[in-house]
Amino acid sequence: MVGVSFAISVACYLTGAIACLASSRRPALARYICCTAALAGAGFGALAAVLGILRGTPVRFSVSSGIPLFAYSFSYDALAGFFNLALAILAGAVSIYSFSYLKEFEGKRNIGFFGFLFHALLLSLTITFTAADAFLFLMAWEVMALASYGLVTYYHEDEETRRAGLLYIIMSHIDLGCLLLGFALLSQASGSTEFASFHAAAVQMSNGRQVAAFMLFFLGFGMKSGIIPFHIWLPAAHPVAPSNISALLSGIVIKAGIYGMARIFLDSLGGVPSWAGLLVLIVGVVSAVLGVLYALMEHDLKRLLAYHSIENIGIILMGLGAALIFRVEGHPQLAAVALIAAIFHTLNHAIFKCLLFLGAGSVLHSTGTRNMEELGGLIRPMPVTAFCFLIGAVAISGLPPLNGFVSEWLTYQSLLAGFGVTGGLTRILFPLAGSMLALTGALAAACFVKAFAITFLALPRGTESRHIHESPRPMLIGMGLLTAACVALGLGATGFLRAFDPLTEQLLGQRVGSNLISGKGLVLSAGMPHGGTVSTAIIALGLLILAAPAALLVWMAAQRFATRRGPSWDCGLPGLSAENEYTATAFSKPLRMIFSALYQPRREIQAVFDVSPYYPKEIRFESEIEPTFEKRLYAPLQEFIVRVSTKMRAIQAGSIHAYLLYIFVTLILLLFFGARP
Amino acid sequence: MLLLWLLIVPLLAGLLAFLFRKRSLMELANLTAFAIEFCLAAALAAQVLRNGPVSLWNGFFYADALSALVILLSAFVALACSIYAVGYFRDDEESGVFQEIQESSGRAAIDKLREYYALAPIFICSMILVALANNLGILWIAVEGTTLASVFLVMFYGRETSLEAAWKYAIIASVGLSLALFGTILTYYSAFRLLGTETLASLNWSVLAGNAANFDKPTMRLAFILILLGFGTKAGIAPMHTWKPDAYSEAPIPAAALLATGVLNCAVYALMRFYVLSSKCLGPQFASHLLVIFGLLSIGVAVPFILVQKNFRRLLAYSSIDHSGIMVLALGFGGPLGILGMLLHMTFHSITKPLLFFCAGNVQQHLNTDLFRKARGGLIHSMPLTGAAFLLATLAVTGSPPFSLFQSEFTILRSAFSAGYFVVAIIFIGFLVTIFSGFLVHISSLVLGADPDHSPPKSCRWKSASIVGLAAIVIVIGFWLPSPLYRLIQGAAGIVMGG
Amino acid sequence: MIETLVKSGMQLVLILLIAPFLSGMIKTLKARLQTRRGSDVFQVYRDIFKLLRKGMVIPETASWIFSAAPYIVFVTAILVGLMIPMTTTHAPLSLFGGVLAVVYLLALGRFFLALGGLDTGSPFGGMGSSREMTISAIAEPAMMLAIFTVALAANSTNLSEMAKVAVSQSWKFLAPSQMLAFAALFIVLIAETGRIPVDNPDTHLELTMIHEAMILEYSGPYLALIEWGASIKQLVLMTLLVNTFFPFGLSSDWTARGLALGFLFYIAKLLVAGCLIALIETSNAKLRFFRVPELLMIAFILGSLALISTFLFI
Amino acid sequence: MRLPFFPTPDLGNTIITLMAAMVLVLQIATVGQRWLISNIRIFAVQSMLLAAIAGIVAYFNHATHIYYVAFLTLVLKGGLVPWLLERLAKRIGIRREIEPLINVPLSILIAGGLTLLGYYVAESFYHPEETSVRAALGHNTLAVAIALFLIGFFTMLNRRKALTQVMGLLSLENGLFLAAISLTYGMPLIVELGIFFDVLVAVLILGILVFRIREAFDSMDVSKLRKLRG
Repeated sequence: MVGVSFAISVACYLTGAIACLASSRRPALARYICCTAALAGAGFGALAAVLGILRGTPVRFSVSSGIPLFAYSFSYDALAGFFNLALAILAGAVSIYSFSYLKEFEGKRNIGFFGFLFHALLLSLTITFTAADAFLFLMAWEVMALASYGLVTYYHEDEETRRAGLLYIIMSHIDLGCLLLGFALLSQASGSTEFASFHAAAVQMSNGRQVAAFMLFFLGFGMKSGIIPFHIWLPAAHPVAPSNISALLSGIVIKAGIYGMARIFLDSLGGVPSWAGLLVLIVGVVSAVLGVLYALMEHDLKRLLAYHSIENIGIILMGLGAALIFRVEGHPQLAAVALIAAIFHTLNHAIFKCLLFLGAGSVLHSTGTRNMEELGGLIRPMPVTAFCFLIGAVAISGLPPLNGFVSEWLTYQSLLAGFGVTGGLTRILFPLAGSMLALTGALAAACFVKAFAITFLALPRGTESRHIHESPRPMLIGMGLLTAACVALGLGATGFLRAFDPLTEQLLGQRVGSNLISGKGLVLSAGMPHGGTVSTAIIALGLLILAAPAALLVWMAAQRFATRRGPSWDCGLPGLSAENEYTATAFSKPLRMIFSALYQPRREIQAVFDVSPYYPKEIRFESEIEPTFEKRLYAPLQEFIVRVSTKMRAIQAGSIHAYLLYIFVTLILLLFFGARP
Repeated sequence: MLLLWLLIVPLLAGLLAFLFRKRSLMELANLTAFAIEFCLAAALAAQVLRNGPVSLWNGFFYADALSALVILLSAFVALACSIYAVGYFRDDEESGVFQEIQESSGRAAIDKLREYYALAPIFICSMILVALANNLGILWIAVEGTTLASVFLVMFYGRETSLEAAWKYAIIASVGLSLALFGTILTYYSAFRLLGTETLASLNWSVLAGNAANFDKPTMRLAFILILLGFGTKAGIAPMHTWKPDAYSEAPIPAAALLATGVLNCAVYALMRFYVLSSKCLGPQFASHLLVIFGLLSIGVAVPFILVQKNFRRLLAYSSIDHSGIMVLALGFGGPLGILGMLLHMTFHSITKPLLFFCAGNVQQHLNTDLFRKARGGLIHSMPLTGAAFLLATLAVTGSPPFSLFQSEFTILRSAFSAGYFVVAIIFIGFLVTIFSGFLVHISSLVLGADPDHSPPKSCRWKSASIVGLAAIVIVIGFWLPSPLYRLIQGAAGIVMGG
Repeated sequence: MIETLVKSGMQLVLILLIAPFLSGMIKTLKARLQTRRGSDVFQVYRDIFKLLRKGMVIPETASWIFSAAPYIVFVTAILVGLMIPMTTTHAPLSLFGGVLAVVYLLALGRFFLALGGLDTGSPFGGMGSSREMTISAIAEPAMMLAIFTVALAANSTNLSEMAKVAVSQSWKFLAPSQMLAFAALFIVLIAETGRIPVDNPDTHLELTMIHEAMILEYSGPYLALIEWGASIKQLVLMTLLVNTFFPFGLSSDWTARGLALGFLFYIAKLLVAGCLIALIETSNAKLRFFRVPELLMIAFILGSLALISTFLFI
Repeated sequence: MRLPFFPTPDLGNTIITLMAAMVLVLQIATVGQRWLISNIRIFAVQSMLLAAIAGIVAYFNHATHIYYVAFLTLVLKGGLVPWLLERLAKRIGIRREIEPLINVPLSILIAGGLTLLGYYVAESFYHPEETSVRAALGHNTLAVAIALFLIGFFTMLNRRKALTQVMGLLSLENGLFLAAISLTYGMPLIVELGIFFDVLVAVLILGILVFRIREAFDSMDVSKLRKLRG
């Protein structure tokens, strides 16, 4: 049953890809095929995922490729199920959204090719999550990268887009290189490329090889997920793609790295040493904090969201790192809780990040700009989009009672538990990581106050003249679905958590679902006696119940005096306009000053005076922060490579004498050193 | 008899070109000949698969799975090139390139065409002979024959740069082949000391391979070094690679594609034959180390030139250096996986590389330049098919999944780990990634971007057919390889393994 | 079920009534310390009552977010209040949300209040929101560290569990880790409740406001809800402080005697804490905004030291 | 007859070794030679000596097919090729001196070094325990052959003019010929014929190229062919 739904879903994507390409001459048809096929694929994908998660034991099947070395073998287990579920939800929402979103491409761009890449991306993701063979995995992995590259550079006429796309595909290829080496190492040990064979072989490997394998996989998967310091492609590439694609890229494509880590570290490598888990944890902390700090300084809406992806990957890695440490320290129950935190956050982040990108897409779609400084007041023309974006913002900030809170809460609980189970100074790291998680959460909240308020609230900053309208219904339905998912996964978290039992059983041999749920199935507990408890459902209920009397109080007052609308306080100088509003740059200024050591902000103020030096005619203000990693790490590296290459070109300077000399010298050296045994 | 026909058909096509006075007749002869040739090659492959090695004239001609594979690939490339050549030279004729030649050298367009249609079949004939010759001396002669035939193809356009390229090619290749001949003589000597003149009269590989274990070892060492340098020059292994960028960028596209695949295969084929003798005589270790060093060096040398490159045809040449390096490296890693990976690589490379050349050719003919700077990007707007195929071929040639070269590179990588070359493997992957980056940066800047308002080219059915057909094959073999072909490759691997 | 509701109702009344009292008391105390007469302790009740009977002016630029914010602030504060042990070790809703829920629910209120501040379109609102979010963000790690120190000792983030453990070994507040954590949390409390030296609750001078700037455009019942909510938040945080670090007097059950005794102790502790705050407010000047991070950094370091000492001195 | 200063007991081999040494001397003389025409003539003499060696090998080993080889060498390399080259040289009007890249004394020094290398490499082929004639002969002539090859190669490196590079190539192939003849008493005839044919075609093609280069560039200096770079 799982296999059949999976196969149908794959077939939908495959035929969708081909049909889209074939119909590229007829844009409307291509759009229709693209969205319908993707929706169908997502539907069957979701069915397969649910069945696969519930089933518990893996389903295996394989197809021949003509070369016995490479078999297309699949294994659908609970881990695959969760990632496929996230994929299916996102694919469904995005394809509904795209019904309208792609309409503006008609007649301007090649929708057929878009649809081909879109389906290729979905297909490769599905296969990535189910591949049971290193070869198939790598194939799907790179197809995913190539399809995303194609989609990122969809607006290839733009120089910035092309550069971003290249950066993306090059980094992707580097990570492919790391994975290739890693898998070759494992295959050499096991004599086969089947994932199933790795476990036994990896345990036997020498210490040095285990370290090498771990580092290669961590680098490879980490680059794909955008961990710091390998993140620079992410904020470049995600914003320039069409928004429905950005939603998929940030929502699920970077999660492929998380999938890989979970699969390899927990399954194939059979557990990694404690220091490795600690490394994952620390990288997670650094990515989370720096990610959100960079997000705060952005006023490009989509770049801001892209930086938040780095942050959330960091949070996921904290959970994963904790799981790895617990496992090696002999606490599989705790490891299971931490793993659930990580995977659940993966799912949650997929949903709300997709929602936010779709919201940003709607904004871009109707206003034509991603620059928050030009937006404002959109809540009036676009109320539904604003509401959906708000829910997404609350969810991503980890605020109760939505889903982001639940997974962060689980992460906190795992981190706190870590204090008790490790020895020495490393135990301190856990609560410190927890406090950094708190910092991250609070900064994320600050950032989303900015993102939402500057974009949707108060007065428009120069977009009044444009014809701004609410998005068409399919786009709203797409966002609405994800909004509902955020709420449902938040309030109904306890109902959902039992579904993780097959997953933890498979990877860690533990079923902790029942420990996590208490109090008539409404209360989430930390999985240990006397541990913390929380209930998002009751919190939501409490908020609603308590809001009633408050509303009554206000209503009673309103009965007596009419509520008036009046201008905001303007310090007595009438004419408060959009120019007086707080800007995104201004909003983040305190943090820019506080963390100036990180940002190295540079600002420039130029005043032009007309007559008196006290009354400037105009003031130009420029401010930018230093992109530390790009400037300090990547730019010099690139420069170095280009310089060395340019120097090396002297080899081929055109002189035939030099060319003959190379052969002559080689001959003499070989005769001298090689000819005599 | 099949073996003889394999040689006669292209030779005949070459001779016929001298007789014809009309372009269409020459084209027809060429196309028919290579269509037949391909069928013959397929028939040979089938026969070898079914009945084992085929030989003729008391073992003078000899075809085992390895030869059959190389012949099949050569015939395939030849067929693809002959289809493309029709469109290519018609375009040349229309755009007035031949006119210029006529003005400068006084040779009529039809003579120029005849030059190509006569030389290319002879060139291909000698490639087939390389694979068919059992006698190592004949093998050498055939390889030298490819050089002699192709020198004229390199200077086809008669420009100053073509002459320069042809001169460098001729001199370097001749020196290289002298080394190879020296190596062949020494191989003969090392066998001679054991077997004496009588049994050895024919210098047949099939005889030598059976007795190699008892050859004189110091002589064999020296011989293999010279052979490696010699045929390595022909294969374009660094530091003997320097003729490649020049020759590839000056020759007409079909000839360049033949050089980059057919000649490369022949040279590597010759290396493999000697590798078998050497590893039987000296053990695989000696050859392995040398091959790994040279292979890695070749890939490494290609890297900076691919990263900083102004001319897209030279870019392709460096890619060819890179791939010959990969093949040599794979041979050096050895073991069942290494050899299999190497032969897979050879097969996939031969199928993929012509596509890249054809795309480059289209672009060059359309824009009348081979410099990135002058092309100004945005080709996808004026030539969507070529542009898309160019990107596809770039990805395929740089070994990116889901294209087939990835399969061979993955196999080679596994063999590297099995052979214990860990550091080499890491450097190898590092080089490959860098090459991919360089390639993609250049080609994407050529294909993508804002529309520079080039006029759209006249559509040419022959060119489009060859590109679409090749692209389709490239995509399909990325996912699925016909099992007879795989069995042929496996058989060839068995031969190189010395089984 | 019923029992929980009754208990919640009782604590709800307690919260609603005590919170303005605490604010008023600190105000009065401050006035006395500054040798002013000041208003009496019930002035805050009167203010709220008065505001609830006034009409409202809502800025023209504002959307429904502006109107939603006061409810959310008020409701989250109350809900948090129900999760915290006040007179007994067992808070009515503590099963449904531990200390993490408390922190994040308060953050939810703040989130919407900041949105409300920006919704007005006035630069003051924006400035207030920006500063409020900044300070709360950098206060967060210190707060969490301090809370973790206690939570780790109790092995739970559930506040009732923490209180039970604290009561059973009440000598522990003398432990260095608890002292350090207390100091850290106290600094955070000052920052979170907008007290001098971080913010001045009494000022409306444009450039020094934080919290007040954010709510500048609120009037009438909305302002009442916000003010009330703010005082509840203050109460909640102070309760958290005094009851986790000085748990004496907390009744372990819901008997009348225990409750009465607990209540008396609780009021006494609040009084002491209020005095402390009044003293600090009187004896310090407001810090420059960009000095606040240094103060919070101190809190963070204290929190870290607290943590380290937990495992050094156990 | 037995000459005391040669270790080989066999007359044929003695003569071969002696002649090989002469060939080597001629090769070194080419390095020092400044005139193109003399260069071509030295090559002709060298080729004739090789033909003589082939004849001796054929005579002493009763290998008839080597007579053909000897004859072909004499005609082709000793006659036809030098004649062709000389004609070409006259036709494109080269009279002037060759300008080597490295000056003559140093070139000769390097040629000496290369000869030493040849002996060094060939030493490993010397099996003193194997007292057979062939072994000793192999050792010596192989050394000479390698030296010839290397010096020929060096000449190619050292000369600017296209034609002189062709000369280098030809003398390099003489080294090969010596090896083929003296080590193994000739390759199989068909191979030898093929090789001769190839050499002839190569010389023709290179000649055409030299001619075309001269036409296109007004110079034969190949060190000026430097347009194709990078």
